[in-house]
Amino acid sequence: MCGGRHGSPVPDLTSKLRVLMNSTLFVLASLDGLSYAALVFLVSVGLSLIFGVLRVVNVAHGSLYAFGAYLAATLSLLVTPISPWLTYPALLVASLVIGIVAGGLIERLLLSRVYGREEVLQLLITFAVFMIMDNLQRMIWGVQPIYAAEPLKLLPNVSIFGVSYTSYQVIVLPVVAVLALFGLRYFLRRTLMGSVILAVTEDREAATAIGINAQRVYLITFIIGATLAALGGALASPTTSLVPGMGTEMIVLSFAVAATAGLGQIEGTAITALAIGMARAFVIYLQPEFEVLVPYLIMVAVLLVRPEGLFGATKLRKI
Amino acid sequence: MAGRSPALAWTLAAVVVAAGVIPILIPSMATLVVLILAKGIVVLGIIILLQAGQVSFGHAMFFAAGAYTAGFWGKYLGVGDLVAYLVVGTVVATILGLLVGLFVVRYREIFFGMLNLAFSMVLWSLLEKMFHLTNGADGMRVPRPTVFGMVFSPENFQYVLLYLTLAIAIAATFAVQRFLESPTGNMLRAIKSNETRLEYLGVSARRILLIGYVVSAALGGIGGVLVAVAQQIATPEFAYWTKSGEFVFIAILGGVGNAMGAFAGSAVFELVRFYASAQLANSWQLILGVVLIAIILFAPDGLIGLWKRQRAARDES
Amino acid sequence: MKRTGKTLKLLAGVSLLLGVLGAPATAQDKPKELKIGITTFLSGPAAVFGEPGKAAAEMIAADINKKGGIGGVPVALSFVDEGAGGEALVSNYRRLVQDEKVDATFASISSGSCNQLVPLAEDLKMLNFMWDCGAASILEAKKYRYSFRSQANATPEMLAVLIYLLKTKPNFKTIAVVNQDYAWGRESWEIFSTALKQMKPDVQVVAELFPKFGAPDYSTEVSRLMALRPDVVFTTSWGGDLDTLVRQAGQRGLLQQSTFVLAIGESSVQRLGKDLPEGLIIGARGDHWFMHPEKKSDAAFKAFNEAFKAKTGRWPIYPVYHMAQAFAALQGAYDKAIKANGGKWPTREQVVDAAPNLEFVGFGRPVKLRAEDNQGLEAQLVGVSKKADGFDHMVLDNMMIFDAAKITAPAGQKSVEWLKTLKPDFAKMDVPVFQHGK
Amino acid sequence: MSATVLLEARGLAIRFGGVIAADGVDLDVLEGEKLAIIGPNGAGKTTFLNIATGYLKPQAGTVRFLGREITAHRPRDITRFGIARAFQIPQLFLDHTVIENLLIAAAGHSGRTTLMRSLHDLPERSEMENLLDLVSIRDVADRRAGELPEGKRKLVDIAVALALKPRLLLMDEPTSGVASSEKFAIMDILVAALDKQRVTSVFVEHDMDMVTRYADRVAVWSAGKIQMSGPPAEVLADPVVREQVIGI
Amino acid sequence: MLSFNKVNVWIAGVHVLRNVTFDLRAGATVALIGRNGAGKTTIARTTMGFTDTTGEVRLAGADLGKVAPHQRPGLGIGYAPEDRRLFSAFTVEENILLPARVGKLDVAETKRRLDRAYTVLPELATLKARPAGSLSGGQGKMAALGRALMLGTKLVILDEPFQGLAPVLAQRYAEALRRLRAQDADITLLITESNPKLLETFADTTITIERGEIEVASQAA
Repeated sequence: MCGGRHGSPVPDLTSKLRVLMNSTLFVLASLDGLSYAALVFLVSVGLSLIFGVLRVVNVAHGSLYAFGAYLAATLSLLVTPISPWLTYPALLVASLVIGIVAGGLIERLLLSRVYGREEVLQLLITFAVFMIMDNLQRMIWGVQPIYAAEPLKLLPNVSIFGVSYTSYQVIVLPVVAVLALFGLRYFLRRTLMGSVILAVTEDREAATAIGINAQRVYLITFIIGATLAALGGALASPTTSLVPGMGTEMIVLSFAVAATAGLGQIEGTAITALAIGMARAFVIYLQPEFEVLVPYLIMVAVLLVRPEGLFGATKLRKI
Repeated sequence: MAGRSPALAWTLAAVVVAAGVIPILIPSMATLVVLILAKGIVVLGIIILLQAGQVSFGHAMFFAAGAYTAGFWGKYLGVGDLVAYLVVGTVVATILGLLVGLFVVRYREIFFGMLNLAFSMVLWSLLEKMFHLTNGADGMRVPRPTVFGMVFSPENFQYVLLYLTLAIAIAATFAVQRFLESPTGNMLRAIKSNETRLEYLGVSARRILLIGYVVSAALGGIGGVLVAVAQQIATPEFAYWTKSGEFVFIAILGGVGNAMGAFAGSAVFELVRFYASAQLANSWQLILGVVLIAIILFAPDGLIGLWKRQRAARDES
Repeated sequence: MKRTGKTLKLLAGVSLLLGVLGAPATAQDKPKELKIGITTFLSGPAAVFGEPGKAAAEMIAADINKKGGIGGVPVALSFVDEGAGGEALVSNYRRLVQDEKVDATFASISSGSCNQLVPLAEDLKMLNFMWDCGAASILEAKKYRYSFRSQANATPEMLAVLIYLLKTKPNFKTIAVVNQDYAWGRESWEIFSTALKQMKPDVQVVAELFPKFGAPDYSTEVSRLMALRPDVVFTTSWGGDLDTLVRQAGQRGLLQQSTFVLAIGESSVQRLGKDLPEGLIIGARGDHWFMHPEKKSDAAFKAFNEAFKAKTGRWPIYPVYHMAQAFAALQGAYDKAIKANGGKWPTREQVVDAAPNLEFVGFGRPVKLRAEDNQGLEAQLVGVSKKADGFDHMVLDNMMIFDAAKITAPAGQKSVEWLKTLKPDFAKMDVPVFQHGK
Repeated sequence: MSATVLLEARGLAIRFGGVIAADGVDLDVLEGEKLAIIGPNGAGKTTFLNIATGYLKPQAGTVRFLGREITAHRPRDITRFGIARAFQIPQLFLDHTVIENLLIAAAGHSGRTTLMRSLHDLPERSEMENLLDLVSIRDVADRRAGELPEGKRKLVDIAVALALKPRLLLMDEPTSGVASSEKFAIMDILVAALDKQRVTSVFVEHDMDMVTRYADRVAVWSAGKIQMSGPPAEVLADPVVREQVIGI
Repeated sequence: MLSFNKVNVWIAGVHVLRNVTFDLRAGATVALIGRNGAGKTTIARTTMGFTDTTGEVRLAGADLGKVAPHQRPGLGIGYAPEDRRLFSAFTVEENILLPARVGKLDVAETKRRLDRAYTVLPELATLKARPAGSLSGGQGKMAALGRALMLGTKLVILDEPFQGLAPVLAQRYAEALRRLRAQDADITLLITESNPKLLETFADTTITIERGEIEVASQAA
């Protein structure tokens, strides 16, 4: 119907594959995959962390991502006249504000009332939050696309194989993601709060019995997870138009990444995000029609073989 | 299951009468009532799975399978018959349910939900991407079918569709109620409380769940056909995860303990959305979200539970 | 049983309430008001068109009423959100027609909605103006009695852009497309590429990219285009998607490397501001531009634009003008029908009978509703982006205005079939050119 | 007594992390006997039941039932071969009533998974009611299993196992949680029922009085091995057993 | 030290503790005897605040009902739950030190308590760098006791400590408890056990619980 390119994808694909392997396109595609993976990782790891500790799948996670993006853009536009460099702290402030205020409210007011209740209720209460936040976002920021690219414009472009990339996307985003990965590792493995979170995750009652306030741990964990989602949004805001519904896709995508990795697996999430990011970029080069399918196909394939995810572990019920 | 109490039977009768009569007084309600009933039929399927403690966040795929059966029929075979749509749509959804079910019944809880989600998103991507076959995001037109070979005018058709849907809804409700009371239905509930013991009775929990899954997929297909015919269109949105979320939402809203909950929830959901999107253009999601939270926090058994509780309180005083 | 009685009472109450919502209006006598139901996007990405459209409708209705209404009857508007999903849309459309008893509807923005509502309008015998949806196929597949399109369809819209490209940049050898992956993106490319193959067969299509609708990131697409170095990059994307594409391409120098054609970019010019460079070819889905060169001296046009800017903070974009055309068509049809009816208030059928061959003027050149297929014949304006003093965004320069009759597929012929009959000479048609401010 | 060997375990070995539960266990269960397994808490007796019913796979060794290897089979297959199990922590359908628990078991046993007939109308109903009488819990037939006290739940659990008409019944501390005053009465009833239905039984037990009174044979499980087995009087008199297992 | 007054507990609709009343003096070694499911663990968990309770639970006169569960250990209660339940991601010493870090004990106090734990359980010193997940049953029990001792300055609750221990290990565990007793005469020890004979010689007080009710409460002077 259009262009006749869709007739026989198979021979077409092999020739394209050869082109990809033999050329610089491989590097280019990898770079594109990297920046995408960085954002996806930030959001997914927040989701994974929340599930790992609270055992709640946070459907509102994508909304936190969107709120992070919108607030970051608003603040950026606000501070740009003062000094464009202030936009960077603005991104951080926006994520913290959303993480602490929205995340804190969701956990305290809603989730804390349904712990121990049926899984479907926990899931649905975050679904309700998703609907509400989606609506609030429209009420607060309206429906016109918002764009605040100041942070990205401040940095020079870099040229790789004659193709120009913004250093924001190929340097800043991956660096932040790596920092987040190692920061999170350090936090969980080396700090008291991290130990406390791990203890509550493994055994809430035994942890309480040594004086740990599990409620507080849940709150803090949710805030960290929410902040990571908002940070993902804030970092995405300079690169994309903010439009209603931007969080809806992100939710499923981050589900796919987190579930493929195994829920609660931090390093696994990083590897999976990278794999899905790369796969997506390659597919855009090879067979762009299948771009949307990639994460879900990977997820289905992985879960069918390893239901607990690539890096997860199973448990046997005691009888 | 409380399907036998006289009060509920009377309510059922009242609802049936209401669903049948209101649209005659207010013609524009006819399609809305069809949508309410059709979605209620889908939600019956969700309720079946919830008996086993499993929540599918991808059930919209069966809904879409039914809807697209009608869509493909219209595009490739021309105007068909509603009965044929229903039969074929149900068969397609059932087969899809069996195929997907063979995989997903090995999983429980969040993994069950996730895998369903993934499968439905694959279907959604395909419907959206296979533009040449499916017309992409704009969806496929479903021309008004004949019914038992008879051609109806638009005005009459909406009533034919309404009463047919009502009949199917009643039949489905009784069938589901029956199913849940059957040994298999009870085993389904047993999966929720103690799957290990079920295995120790020599029963394959996976097989039981698969039966429930296929039944619920079939119901999804029926609902999909009806909605597509009522709206004269099938779009990829039908398979999107938010649609699955809606079905689960409706199930919890109505209350999962009883098949009637599906229709109570569906009615409230659609009416709120319908009137809110008409009167308060921009806040229907907000309103639905708040209603849902209120139900979860204060009326965990849903609308039906709320109603029962109120009755009990009144009977005591 | 006590309960049942109560339930029935409740139901009776509900039905009464619902009945009140739809107050009846008696036909033939001059009604108290003329009700118009409008479907438009108030949520979702397409609200970038829907919100301005709604604002325009309110302004125009107020203006009509100030002048005494249509045939002496004031108009009243009801809006329905296209973004609330198909079920809600269909249900609400039925409610408008059956309960609120509207006299005419303007539906819709999205071709998907039109596909859904046009047959419904036919079922309900409701006069409907497709006020913004562009898919040619709707009216080409079937002849409808009650629905009319008060603007062009995608064929002349794309054809105008293509001819502009061929006239201004005749030597390009390679082209790539980046369109949203849904019906509009696919169909507009099919029209454009089919015509391109006829008029300039030597051009090579080097990439057909259809990123997902609402995609947040085009990095990979941009990288690929930068490596491929096509002479021309064509896109019919709009809204946030177009903004993202243009900005991501701009940041990485792609806009400087290739000639970009933003086939419906007029609606994004103001929003993109300084991120839009000079030299991009910009189409407008009609002859729509708030500085329409042939309307410079039209006081009503200027006043409307000023008022719109005062109300919304932005100059009007094409959906605003499309809305104005729908009102003009409705008013025209009523006036004609009243005249035909000897000055008496016409029935619905009489108004519908008056619409074919109607000519009306919105804020551009006159539009004619072709009798054979109810398709509107609307001129097309295409220009190129240029900096101008006094604007914080680009303006259009080197504008060409295409005559509707020349570039619209003849009635009874399917667009794609017609396009396949075009010859390279077709692009050599005479088109007036206008400079900015002159 | 040269009875047939019903269940035959050879060289079973399994460990969890640092805990050795079985380390070369050989054990035979003879047709018609009542075998008691005693040993310190947590020594691995329950693990044996888990292996014998397919819930756990041993790291080494085999289990045969009536000469057929069942080591690699799933619990539901093994159940169908004729081994039923009662649990230490009762495994019931807590949202169902007691009679429904039994009816589900009966339906599972008969394979009657019909869709259109109510569970309550199954032909096995009267048989199941008799079973309730047998373990003297008829009075709670219509109570939700989740509401019952632990002791009653244990009995329901055993009744559910009996509903499967097994050839071999494995019981994990059948009377723990039952008031000591009722223990013997219940055990008397249970043993009578087992004899009547000719069910071979294995029970893990801590209470030596129960072992003395009801077991035909006792096996001592300690440190991952069967230390000795034989008639109760003989085994319980052994000084090592007395010191290490009974704790006197 | 610890007193229950008409305590009732329901778990998932089941009446697990019925009007349980007892009073333990400071320095007592208490054996809480009962069958599986009799309610022993529930008494322990109720003391820690993990159940929905009616009635009164007091520690040294203070009403525990007003103290949040996570604040109770800070009052001097050490609790070693059934099945050891160490945090497998940490080493033995990290497990033992975690309560002190959570409770923000100062360095000197932490050291004092750690020393006490190592004196009572000398074998822990050789295990301290091992990951908790790799311990055998007996070693795990020891580590769990060590962790409980970091908090248990007034009351130490041990839930089924002997369950699953080979006789030799049980012996060693009992010796550790004797060392604790010898070192700290005022501490109250509450030990649950299903085998009444096991603690006969060790405990000075025996509480027998059957079906959620205290049947015998004998207290030596």
